Amino acid sequence: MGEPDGAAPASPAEGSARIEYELNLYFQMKLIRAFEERVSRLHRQNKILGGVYSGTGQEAIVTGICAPLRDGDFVAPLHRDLGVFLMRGVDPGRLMAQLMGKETGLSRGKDSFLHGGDLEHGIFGSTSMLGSSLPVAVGAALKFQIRGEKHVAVAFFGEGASSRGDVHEAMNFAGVRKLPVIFVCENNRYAYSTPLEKQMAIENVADRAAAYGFRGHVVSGNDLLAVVQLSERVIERVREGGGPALIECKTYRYRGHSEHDPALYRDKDELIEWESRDPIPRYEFYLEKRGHDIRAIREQIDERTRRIVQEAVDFAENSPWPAPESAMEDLYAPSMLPSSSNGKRQ
Amino acid sequence: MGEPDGAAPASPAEGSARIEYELNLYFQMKLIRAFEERVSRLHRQNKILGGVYSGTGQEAIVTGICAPLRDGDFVAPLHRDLGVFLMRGVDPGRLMAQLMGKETGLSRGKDSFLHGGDLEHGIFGSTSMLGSSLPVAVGAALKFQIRGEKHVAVAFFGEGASSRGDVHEAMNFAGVRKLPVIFVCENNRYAYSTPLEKQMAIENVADRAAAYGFRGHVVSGNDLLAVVQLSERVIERVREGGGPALIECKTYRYRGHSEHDPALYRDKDELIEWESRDPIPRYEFYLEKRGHDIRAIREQIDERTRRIVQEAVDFAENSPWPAPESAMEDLYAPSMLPSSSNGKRQ
Amino acid sequence: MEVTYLTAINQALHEEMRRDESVFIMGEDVAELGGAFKVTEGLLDAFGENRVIDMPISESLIVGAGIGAAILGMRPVVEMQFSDFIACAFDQIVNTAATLRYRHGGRAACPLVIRSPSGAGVHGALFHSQNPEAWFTRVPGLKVVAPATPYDAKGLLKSAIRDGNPVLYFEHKRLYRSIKEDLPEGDFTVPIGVAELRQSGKDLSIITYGGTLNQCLDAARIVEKEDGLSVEVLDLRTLLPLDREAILATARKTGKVLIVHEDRVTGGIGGEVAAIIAENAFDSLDAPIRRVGAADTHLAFSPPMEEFILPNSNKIVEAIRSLAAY
Amino acid sequence: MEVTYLTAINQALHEEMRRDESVFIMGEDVAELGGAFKVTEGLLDAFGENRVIDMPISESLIVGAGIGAAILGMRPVVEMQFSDFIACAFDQIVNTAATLRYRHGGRAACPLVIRSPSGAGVHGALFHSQNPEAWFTRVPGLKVVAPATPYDAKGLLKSAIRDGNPVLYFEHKRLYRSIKEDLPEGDFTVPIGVAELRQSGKDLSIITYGGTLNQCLDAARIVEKEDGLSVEVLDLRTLLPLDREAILATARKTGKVLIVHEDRVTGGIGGEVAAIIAENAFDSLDAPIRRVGAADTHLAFSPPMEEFILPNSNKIVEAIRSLAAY
Ligand SMILES: Cc1ncc(C[n+]2csc(CCOP(=O)(O)OP(=O)(O)O)c2C)c(N)n1
Ligand SMILES: Cc1ncc(C[n+]2csc(CCOP(=O)(O)OP(=O)(O)O)c2C)c(N)n1
Ligand SMILES: [Mg+2]
Ligand SMILES: [Mg+2]
Repeated sequence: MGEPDGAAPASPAEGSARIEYELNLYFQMKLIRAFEERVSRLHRQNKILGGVYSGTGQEAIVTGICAPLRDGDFVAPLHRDLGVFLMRGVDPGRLMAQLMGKETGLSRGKDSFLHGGDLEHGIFGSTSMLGSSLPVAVGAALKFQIRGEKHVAVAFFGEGASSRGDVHEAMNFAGVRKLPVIFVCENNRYAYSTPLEKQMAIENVADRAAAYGFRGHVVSGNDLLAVVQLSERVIERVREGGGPALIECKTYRYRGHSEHDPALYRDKDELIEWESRDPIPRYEFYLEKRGHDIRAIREQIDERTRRIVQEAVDFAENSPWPAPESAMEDLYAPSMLPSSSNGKRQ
Repeated sequence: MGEPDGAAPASPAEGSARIEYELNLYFQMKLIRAFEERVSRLHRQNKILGGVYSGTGQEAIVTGICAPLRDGDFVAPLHRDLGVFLMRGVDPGRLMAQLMGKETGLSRGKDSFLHGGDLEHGIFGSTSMLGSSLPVAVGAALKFQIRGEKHVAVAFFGEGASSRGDVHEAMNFAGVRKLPVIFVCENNRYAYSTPLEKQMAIENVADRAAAYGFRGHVVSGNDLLAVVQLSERVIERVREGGGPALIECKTYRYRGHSEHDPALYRDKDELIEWESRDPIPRYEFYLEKRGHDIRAIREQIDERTRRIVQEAVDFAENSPWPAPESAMEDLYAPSMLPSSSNGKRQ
Repeated sequence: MEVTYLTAINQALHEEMRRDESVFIMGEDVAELGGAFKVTEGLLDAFGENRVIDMPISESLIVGAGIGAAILGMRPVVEMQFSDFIACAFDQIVNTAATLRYRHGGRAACPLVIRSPSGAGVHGALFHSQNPEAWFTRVPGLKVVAPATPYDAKGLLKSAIRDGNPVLYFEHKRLYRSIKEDLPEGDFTVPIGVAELRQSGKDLSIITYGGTLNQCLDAARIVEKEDGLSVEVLDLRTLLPLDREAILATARKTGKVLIVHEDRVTGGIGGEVAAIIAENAFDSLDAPIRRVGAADTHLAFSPPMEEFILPNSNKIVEAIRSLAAY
Repeated sequence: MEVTYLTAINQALHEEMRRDESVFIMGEDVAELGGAFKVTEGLLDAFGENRVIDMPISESLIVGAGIGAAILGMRPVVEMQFSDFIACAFDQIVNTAATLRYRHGGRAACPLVIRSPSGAGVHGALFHSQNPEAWFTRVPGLKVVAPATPYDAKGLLKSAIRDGNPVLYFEHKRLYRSIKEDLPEGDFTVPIGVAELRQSGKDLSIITYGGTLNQCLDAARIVEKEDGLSVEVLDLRTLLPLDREAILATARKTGKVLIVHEDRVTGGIGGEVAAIIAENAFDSLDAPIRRVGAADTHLAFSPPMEEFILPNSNKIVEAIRSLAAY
């Protein structure tokens, strides 16, 4: 298994490397779950002041999609995709510090939750404006194409965000230029309180790919194995110049829209139904079928994730606040080249 | 045939009324052609100062789509759809005055070309921002639905405009609410200099309807009979609550993007090909097959349209300029109700 | 009855929808949820799905559809879930709505209200704290209001709904539950375009609106007590059109003007107000026109920075003192 | 060689693309057509389809994609076909681009140039005449420039391309072919953030930029000849950040300030400039600060109204005289 704060290794085809890879995915998924549960708790304890959007229940998606990614690939996560940061090897302590607004966080306290991004790990800090990150991911893919780099850009978005005009503009142009970009829709059936059928008149967001001249895929977002198998195949094809792809992952949001939301607009039965499709036991069952001693593994990993998360919390809590005046920093980058004159004609 | 400045009568099923209706469509198409050709000429003579966007070659679309419309229906024309104004019974003189910026024009000289609109005839004056009129048409359709009125809204747009996010947002919501709106794409293969294949990776804009849960139709936009037959059927269905529809009319822009544009980026052969599909001779051929003396009719109608256009030009040229200070008028409507107080607490 | 700022808005919506059938609501999560802040609570039950409409996440469409319905005589009240997202509907507001009547030569109207919860001080960070009002105060054809009290929140919303034009209604989300006021029974409105003198004074004038009104009043109380200063406080309430008479009257009266808003100093409406005064009341001025507002940066998340950035009564007191001493 | 304003821009693009492989162009009709105004003419032939890209009609995508490429080290120069359409890309500019570095804690940069042909006086009417600059001068993280001469057009575009931040570059379309200037051989830049004194004077200062600079110089010549007035003319050139020193220096020197821009008076950057002066150079002022700009309405189409709305040298002369007589 990889280091706790190391990025998941790219998917090896088979053998013991494959086994290690599969176990690492399990570890990653568990780490995300543990991390997010702790975040929710910290929010209840008023230790995280900003909005907290839990991806609990959707871990298989970020895990499975990010698994085949390489250094230099570009990812624009959704507001619920804290897991992307962990999967790509961002230090959990810095991530926790980010959520608390500390100086050691990704944005140095400037912004909250996931808006900090971490370009060193190829993670774009999306704005709050849903859908607006898709054009950006397309621009990253355009850069890869122009420069002939074998990288891909991945843009996550919700089925709610799919209604934004930016999503259309981005997908259309990606289709025209056959850009190396993968659009990943996490369809969790709700956008805040708004159910699917008020958001769109069709069943699958993936069907929209046809409107842009590329392929759409539907997969169970709660089945890590299925997501990984699909994403390995699709990302490989996109990387090799096959043009864009749209992957729709059917899933469900366990918690409220944000931690403030009791989600009373939802049916209890629905939640029970979906919790019974939880990605973690499902993947454990797979590992068991593969002959692993899942009990022992679970125990060991629970211990490990607990430690990692606790260390992250400790790091974040012990980190200093940013200096008040640092609010005026980081607005502008220095110019690349000095200007040659004072602007007076010589 | 209807009065020159009267709206086309709603389509009668058969008999002599049908004959008259079909002849009137011919007249309308010819009037649009004559009017637009004169407008181009006036532009060359510097008598029209603003941008002029000719719809010559595309007359069958506006004629055929507007034919089944009724009073109270709502139309948002494209920048090339001067014909919509004539079809809906706007006085040609006022329309010409509009293009010249005269006080008697639809916008009293405030705006140029088609942005004036004429809500008395159910015509929305679109802004220049391509695609932005589709949400507006959807809002009109929403009003019809909320109020249970059997009206439809029609929004014209180019295949270029189809790339705008607003188009997506509008179609998606129209699908969700099953609104009485018809989206009409005039696919003339170019957006300014940009050819179809740089605009989209698919062949038919109409195929996008499936992404929104309603039906898309493709029709030759140079075949008036085909457009009318389709639009009668589709508009009837939409009017009766069948939900939105998308009609794509395949056509071609004869002239440059605007009168300033020599359109050197196009192949000459392409133009010749498409001019040979001109909607007017094609429809004349149909009328002939129907047993009409097309020569006589043409002569008579040419004479009539010439007269109407000349009268329009005379009216416009003899109309006064708006007063300079009237630039400050028409910014705000009066309030519906007086405020009850000066805002101090009683 | 004493009601919060939030309840005042909710009441206005209820009452106007009852009064006029053409009033209806569109926005994200406004129906069953009653809005992210519960501003539209109860409306779905009272008026049904045809008049309280949950919309897809399509800000441009929400405003555009509002325009389409408004042209045909409806009076839509649309909601931006947070005012920050208004940037996504920018074209529809500044181009389609603002020019609508003008480009139709006066033969059309667009009675549309766009409600936007705005403002900072709630740990909202960059995208849930914005004060976008000054983007719109430079656009003819629009009206812009920003109430600071429950009374004005209710009265201005009613006026906005009854107005014949697109009105941007910025409600400050920090005020939702933090201020209360006893409102009169029965229908009342607050006219658009009329500022309100919150406190008379003779030494110095503060011109403010929205989220900073109470900070200004606090500051005025402090300097009255501690420095014996008599401060006049003018609440603009409407930002477009500005109440120039009221602005000039207070400037002429005291000769010293401090403009305060939560919006950033640079590009906030304070610049426009200062320019109006410097142009039209120059002879009455006894001191530089000063501005206090958010620092010229984004609304950072971390509390020490948020505190640094935002105006507060201490910073206002300081500015008053330096101006008084001039 | 004497070149037009338009050619100066075209030269800057050619030279920067030659200098730096990471510079590339995106926009509607920029490649084969060479742009609606021919500003990008010849670039496709010189640099090929991978660096001069015709885009679909998707302003938000055009800017957003520019941001994505810029983050990864490219230096995109994107074009809005007319600056009016920038409203369609508003969110990407003010939210994604302007906050990018900030929300990444300083560990990211967005070296993006957005070129927008702006301005009135060419019978463009409501949607082909706008001056949108002041929507952006209130947004930290952006820079905004508006050159008034071929020299500055070239030099500022080069600086913008070499800058590490999103720069809005407003080129005035009335100037494209109407002004010419002899440009020096070889590479030169004009620094962002530095205003330029176009003419020294002692009686009165005009502060202006972009499309009205020449009108101001004409007016200054007229009043010099006819009234013996000595007028100082400061060309801001950069609108964000403003050159406060230069603004305050001229205000302190002459004591009388007239601000002129083609943008509307209300909400134009003149308000901000006036406020800076009224706050920081109050003691030096001998007269009210006056503003001349477009009337507070939309840019109407009909020539008599267009004339009524827009500033011109006669209106400026009048303002100078009344200010001088104060
Ligand atoms: C443009 C925009 N409009 C509204 C919002 C407010 N908002 C935040 S999350 C959300 C729901 C998002 O739903 P979806 O895209 O399905 O993602 P999910 O939260 O379900 O993962 C809304 C409406 C926003 N962030 N951006
Ligand atoms: C949002 C926006 N971007 C750019 C333009 C400039 N423009 C005007 S017409 C046009 C081409 C339109 O093509 P299409 O939609 O196919 O309509 P057509 O002119 O071919 O009828 C362009 C790019 C515009 N008007 N609006
Ligand atoms: Mg969702
Ligand atoms: Mg076209």
